[in-house]
Amino acid sequence: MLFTNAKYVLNRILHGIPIILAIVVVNFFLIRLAPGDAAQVLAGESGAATAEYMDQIRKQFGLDQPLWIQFLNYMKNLLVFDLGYSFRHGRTIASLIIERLGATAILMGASMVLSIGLGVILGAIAAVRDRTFLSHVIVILAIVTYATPLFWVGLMLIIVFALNLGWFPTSGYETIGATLTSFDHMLDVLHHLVLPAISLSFFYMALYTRLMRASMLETLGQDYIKTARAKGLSGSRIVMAHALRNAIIPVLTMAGVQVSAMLGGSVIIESVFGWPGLGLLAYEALFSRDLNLLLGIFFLSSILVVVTNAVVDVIYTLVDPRIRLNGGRHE
Amino acid sequence: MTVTEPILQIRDLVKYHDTKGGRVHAVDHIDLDLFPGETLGLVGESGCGKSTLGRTIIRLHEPTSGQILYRGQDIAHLSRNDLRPVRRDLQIVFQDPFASLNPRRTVRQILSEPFSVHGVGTKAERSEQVNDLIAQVGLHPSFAERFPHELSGGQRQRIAIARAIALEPSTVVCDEPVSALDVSVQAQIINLLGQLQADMGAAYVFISHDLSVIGYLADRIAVMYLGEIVEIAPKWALWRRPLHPYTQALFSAIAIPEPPSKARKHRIIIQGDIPSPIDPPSGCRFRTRCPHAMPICSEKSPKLTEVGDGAKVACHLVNDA
Amino acid sequence: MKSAVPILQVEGLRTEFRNKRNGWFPVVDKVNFHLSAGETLAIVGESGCGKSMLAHSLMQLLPSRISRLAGGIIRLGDHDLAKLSDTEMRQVRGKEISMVFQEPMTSLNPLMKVGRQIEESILEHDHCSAKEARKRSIELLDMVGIPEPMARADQYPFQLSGGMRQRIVIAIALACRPKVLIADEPTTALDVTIQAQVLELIDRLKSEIDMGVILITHDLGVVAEWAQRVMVMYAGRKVEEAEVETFFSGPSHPYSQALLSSVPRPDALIGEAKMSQLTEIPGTVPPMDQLGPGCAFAHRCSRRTEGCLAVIPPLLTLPSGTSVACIHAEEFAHDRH
Amino acid sequence: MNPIRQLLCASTLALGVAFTGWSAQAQQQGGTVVITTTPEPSLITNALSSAPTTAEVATKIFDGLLEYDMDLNPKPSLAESWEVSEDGKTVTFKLRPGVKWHDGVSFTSADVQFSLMEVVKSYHPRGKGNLGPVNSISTPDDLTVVMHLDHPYVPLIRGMSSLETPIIPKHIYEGTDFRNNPAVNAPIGTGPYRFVEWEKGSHITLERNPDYWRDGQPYLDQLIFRFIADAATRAAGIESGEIDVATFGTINPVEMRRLEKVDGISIAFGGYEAIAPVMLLELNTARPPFDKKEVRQAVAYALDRQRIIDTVWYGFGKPAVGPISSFVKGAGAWTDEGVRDFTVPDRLEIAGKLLDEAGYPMKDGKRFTFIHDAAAFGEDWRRMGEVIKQQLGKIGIEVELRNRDYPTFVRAVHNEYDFDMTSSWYIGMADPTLGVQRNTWSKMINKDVPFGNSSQYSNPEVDALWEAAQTEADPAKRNDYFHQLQRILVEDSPLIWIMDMDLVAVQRDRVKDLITSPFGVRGGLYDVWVQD
Repeated sequence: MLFTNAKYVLNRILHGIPIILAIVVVNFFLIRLAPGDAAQVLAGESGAATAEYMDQIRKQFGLDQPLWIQFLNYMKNLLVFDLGYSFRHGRTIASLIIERLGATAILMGASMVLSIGLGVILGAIAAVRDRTFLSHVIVILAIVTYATPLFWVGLMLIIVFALNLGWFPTSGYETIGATLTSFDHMLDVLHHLVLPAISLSFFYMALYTRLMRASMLETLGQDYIKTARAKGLSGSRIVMAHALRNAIIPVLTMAGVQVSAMLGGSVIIESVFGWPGLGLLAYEALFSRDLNLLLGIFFLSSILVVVTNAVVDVIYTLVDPRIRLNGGRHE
Repeated sequence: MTVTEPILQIRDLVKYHDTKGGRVHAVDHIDLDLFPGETLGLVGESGCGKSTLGRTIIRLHEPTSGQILYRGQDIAHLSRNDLRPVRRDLQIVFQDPFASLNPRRTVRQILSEPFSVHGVGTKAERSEQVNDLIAQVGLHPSFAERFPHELSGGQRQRIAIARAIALEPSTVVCDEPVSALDVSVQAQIINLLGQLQADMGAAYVFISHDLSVIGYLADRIAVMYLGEIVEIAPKWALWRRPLHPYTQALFSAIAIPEPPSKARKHRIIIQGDIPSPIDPPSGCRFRTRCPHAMPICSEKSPKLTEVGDGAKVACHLVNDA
Repeated sequence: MKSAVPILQVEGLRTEFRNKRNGWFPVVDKVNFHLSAGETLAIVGESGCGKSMLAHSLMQLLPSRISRLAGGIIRLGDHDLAKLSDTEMRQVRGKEISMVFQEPMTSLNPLMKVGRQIEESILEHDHCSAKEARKRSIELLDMVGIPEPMARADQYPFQLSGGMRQRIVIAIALACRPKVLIADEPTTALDVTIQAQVLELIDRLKSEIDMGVILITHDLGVVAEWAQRVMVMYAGRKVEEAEVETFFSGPSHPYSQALLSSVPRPDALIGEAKMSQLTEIPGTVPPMDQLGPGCAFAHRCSRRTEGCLAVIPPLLTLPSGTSVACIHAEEFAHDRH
Repeated sequence: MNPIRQLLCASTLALGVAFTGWSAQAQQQGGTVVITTTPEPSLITNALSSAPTTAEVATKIFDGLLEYDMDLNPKPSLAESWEVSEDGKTVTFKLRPGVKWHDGVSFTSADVQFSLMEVVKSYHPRGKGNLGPVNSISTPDDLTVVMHLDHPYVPLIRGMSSLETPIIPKHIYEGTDFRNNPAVNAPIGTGPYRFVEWEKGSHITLERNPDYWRDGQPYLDQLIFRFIADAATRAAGIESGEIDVATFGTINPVEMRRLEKVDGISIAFGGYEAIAPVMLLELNTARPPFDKKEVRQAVAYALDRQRIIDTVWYGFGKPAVGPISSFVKGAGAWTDEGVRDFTVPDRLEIAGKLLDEAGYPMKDGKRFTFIHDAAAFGEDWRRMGEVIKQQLGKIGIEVELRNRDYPTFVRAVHNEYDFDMTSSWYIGMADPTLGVQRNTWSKMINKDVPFGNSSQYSNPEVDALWEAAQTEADPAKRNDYFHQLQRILVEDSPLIWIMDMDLVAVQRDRVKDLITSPFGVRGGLYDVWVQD
């Protein structure tokens, strides 16, 4: 089965390649529609540039070449996974991205786990205890959370838990300047991770709670739940063994789709919490017209989305035998 | 049976669906005639292709190959436009009347549609025609202004029937029209269909899995199994002497509401499940469940052969005897 | 068979539902019947007549938020099910009284192997080892006529046909050899040839385990072929109960008569060019929270008299042994003979 | 005595004099100060870039030849003394002996020659301005630097700070592609702090340079720059104590006023004397309606500067009189004498009259409409647009506001000159020739170079005065040129100077002696210490 899954994922990823290439091509030209180039931004920041200085920068960045040559060069380099060079940062784009990837991965991973975990639990409780006080509280909470802007949630958490209670740091990825053992360093990162991860997962948790509740209510109304009750099983056994797994499938589907959206959300959260991740890098790259870097990040994101969807599909097959045993083709 | 020209002649009709799992042999080389004013019952179990056949012959589905001669004209591959004049003559009533009626339109709007689509009559005339239709299917005139969800299942099915007969079609395909209804309502709809046919003279292709219902309405009955017709005969002939083992089993499986003391003693219960229409058995498709299967059955596909009394059977047991 | 001691006795059963204004109205009322081991009692009626409610009441599977058991006795062996706590009822449910539902395609958990779904029931009630449960589940699969039970036990429902699934559902219901099996329209969703297989299976197992079967159906043909006694329900009440032979020779209640004559009977029309009209029952079953005084069937009944609208007719026992709830029952019986 | 020499002699008195503390308290050794700044710089060697945040980091790592006191008088740094020749065309610096680069290599005159001529002059955007007529530098020995000028150039001595002309190590850079040299982002300098690490997107860590030539300094063990994209989070950081210093622009003015009241937090005024920032509006003089002087004057009259300062900038600044900031008063270039005063009580009537004369009579309460492109520097600048719109509405001028993202804004306004009015600010620097000149000198009308003379103001008289000031050796005469310039420019009003900006920082009170230089936090910060 593992082999089948690996083959399946590989297959999915291969299918993703043309999509990724299309995204790259579209992005390349789309990005260049934005007015202003990196030289102007740099010159603007310096506040006192001369014409020689501008020419020098443009030549160095390759901005003096015609667009189609820039494009051919880019694609040629992409074929050997060379994402180019960020002149602004004076680094290769690959190294910049790799450096930031970890932080974003940790943030997104934690947020996914939190939002799916809590969403599933809360949604399930709301459905099982339908029309009780508890379920009303959860439902209202989910609606409010769903409607609250991400950055606002982030700031409120900072004010309450970092400023007033002082439990967590206001921002950052680790305690700077501290020399810690690897275990203490891990704890330190976790300590910094708590608020941003909660903020980012808030909206999605609400989404999954609502979805899970609806799905669970539907599942609890299914005939096989009645069969389970007719067997004389206890309520908790019915929920755990029969309802939960069935109800979770739509949530998984949604989670797969939401990965790319969450990447967008992480831009906001990373900037609010000074979390040194990809989102923040992309945000800066956009405003400094560091187009190669932006393209590199988009390229990576599209790969990430394709891979995540493949992974979600695998999880799917683990949860739902109908997909696994038919090799992804049912009926 | 009166000797007239058939209104529909189906010749070597094939309809395959390509699905992810493979090619479904829904309708596999079928020949069939439908005569004016008759009711042809189409019976079979799920997956036998009876619904697909019903829909294909009125061109709701595009046939894969073969001919559909409507009054001598082959309509099997006509374009949408060329098909338009024929359309009004070929109507259908579905199993689930709720799904087939637009929930946002009143009964009047639903029933006016066939007239406006085919440009029949003025607005005032149409309104009059709708009133007539409603009366014809046995509903009170006030129903015209109601929405489908305000009607019971039986009433909705009456509206669906009214829509089908609005333009006085020559052929109506009734696709399981009473399966979703309660016994008492089922009787009402069956009676209504019978009466409308007597009034209008339309030919019915009546599709059902329930032999009792089919037997009640049909003049001739075609029995389908896995995309093929295995037996076709006038009702009385079929009832008196079912020849195909599958037909025999179907008849045997009908539970008749009569005192146990009067009931038939011999009951044939055929074993096993219906094979997949994606990969039907070789030779005779019924052989895997047939109590009389012989070696030849797996090698050769039996042809539908005339056996007298206007009956045709496709079975080596009968044909080669 | 007939003389056997009843294993299930139901007396004065009343089940109520909550209406929109928080009041309660009955959906099953004053229902009495009994069931013996080895016997099949059919319960018939149109949709909405209360037959399914009755079955769910016996199992106590109705949602507790909007329904309640408002009276009566359900005696099964030593217990009165109506008096059991939820926990006690859970121990009875699936062990002493089981149920099979209408829709085999959806009655099984799609994500659980079918063998596991059977074992679950055994483990819940018999506290045996997992190995023992596995062994018994395979025996059960074999008993309900599933070929290669070992392999099938490790399959998922979607890999099985409708008929096979219904056999699994039956195996689950019979896992603990219950005294009573309630089959709620067990073959409605199945093909004609499969329907016969399943009904024959239930009939065979009935004798094997020596249990009583309550067969809920709207198909009078099925009743005639597979049941010994029949109970007709209308608007939540029993309107007629009779031996099958008696019933199909001539039912006593006008509703029963109407039902029987509205069924198409192909065999009766052989040779005729066109059929005659089927008997129709005008109108529909009235909603249970809108019942007036008197006989609930009166407004659809062709033999209605003034008296029918006054009081709810009591159950009378006719000389044939049939009980019937119609004030005119004796006259009709007289008319017919 | 040559006036320049006179000026310089005063400061050479400080030669060799050990630094005396600004505070009465005893400095404590050790500790860490965390500074937040924004945006994160793209490189941290300011010889190659004049970006403000680059300089904020780099000035701790690099030294300049000179430093300045609060009155902008030069002080020794890498140069212990300096001397200007009689004709003003030769300047000789004597270097401090025993100074070592962070990698242990000795610092020599060759480094100075290399830094100024090879790197700063061609790579630093203001290099040409600061070094002006310096055509060559000779190095008679390891500790002597001689600059040869085409003509006398007074601003030279004012531009030798580590902020403007940092000295970088020749042995690291020589023969390499300067911009792509790895040392650009892991710099080696002679300054008080050494580079440790740069965690992109997060922080830069510097540590105490134990071999710094100022004995016993710096006091801090570590100096950390943290980069946080969100202004509210930065404010929260300083409030929670995770951040000690927030540089100007990192916290909204309104937040600064709130934080000011928080215990343990205060606002650090001062430290921008040598930066002399001025906030202004630029008017496009090449097209109507601002091609008419009367219209420009009318707008200058109609704007209530104090109100803008109070409502938009929360009082962090004072009304500007003209192009030259009053902060450089000490050097004598600034004046308000004979400069048209727009803050008279009847300014709105005057404005109305000017507009009538210019041919924009009031019709239905409206005279004309133009578009204001608010500088894409943040929320405050957009809000200032709102206030301007409201104030000009009073004299019948309708303002449409346009807000765009930074690169779009720069291209449209400062490269294509496609605008009516825009807001901006500039660093005036210690000498007007260095900072103020570029906005009104007609040679700076160049679409390829943003933030030059974008209003396309061209006045031969003004050009002549700017050019004269560039070569004039006599400070008094130069100041006179500047005074004339102020009168003419304010009269013509191609730009409307609104405010002399207070480039204040926010700091925790544990940080002591933060501001001891006219560059504030853009100085070396070797005096800073913490009290815990």
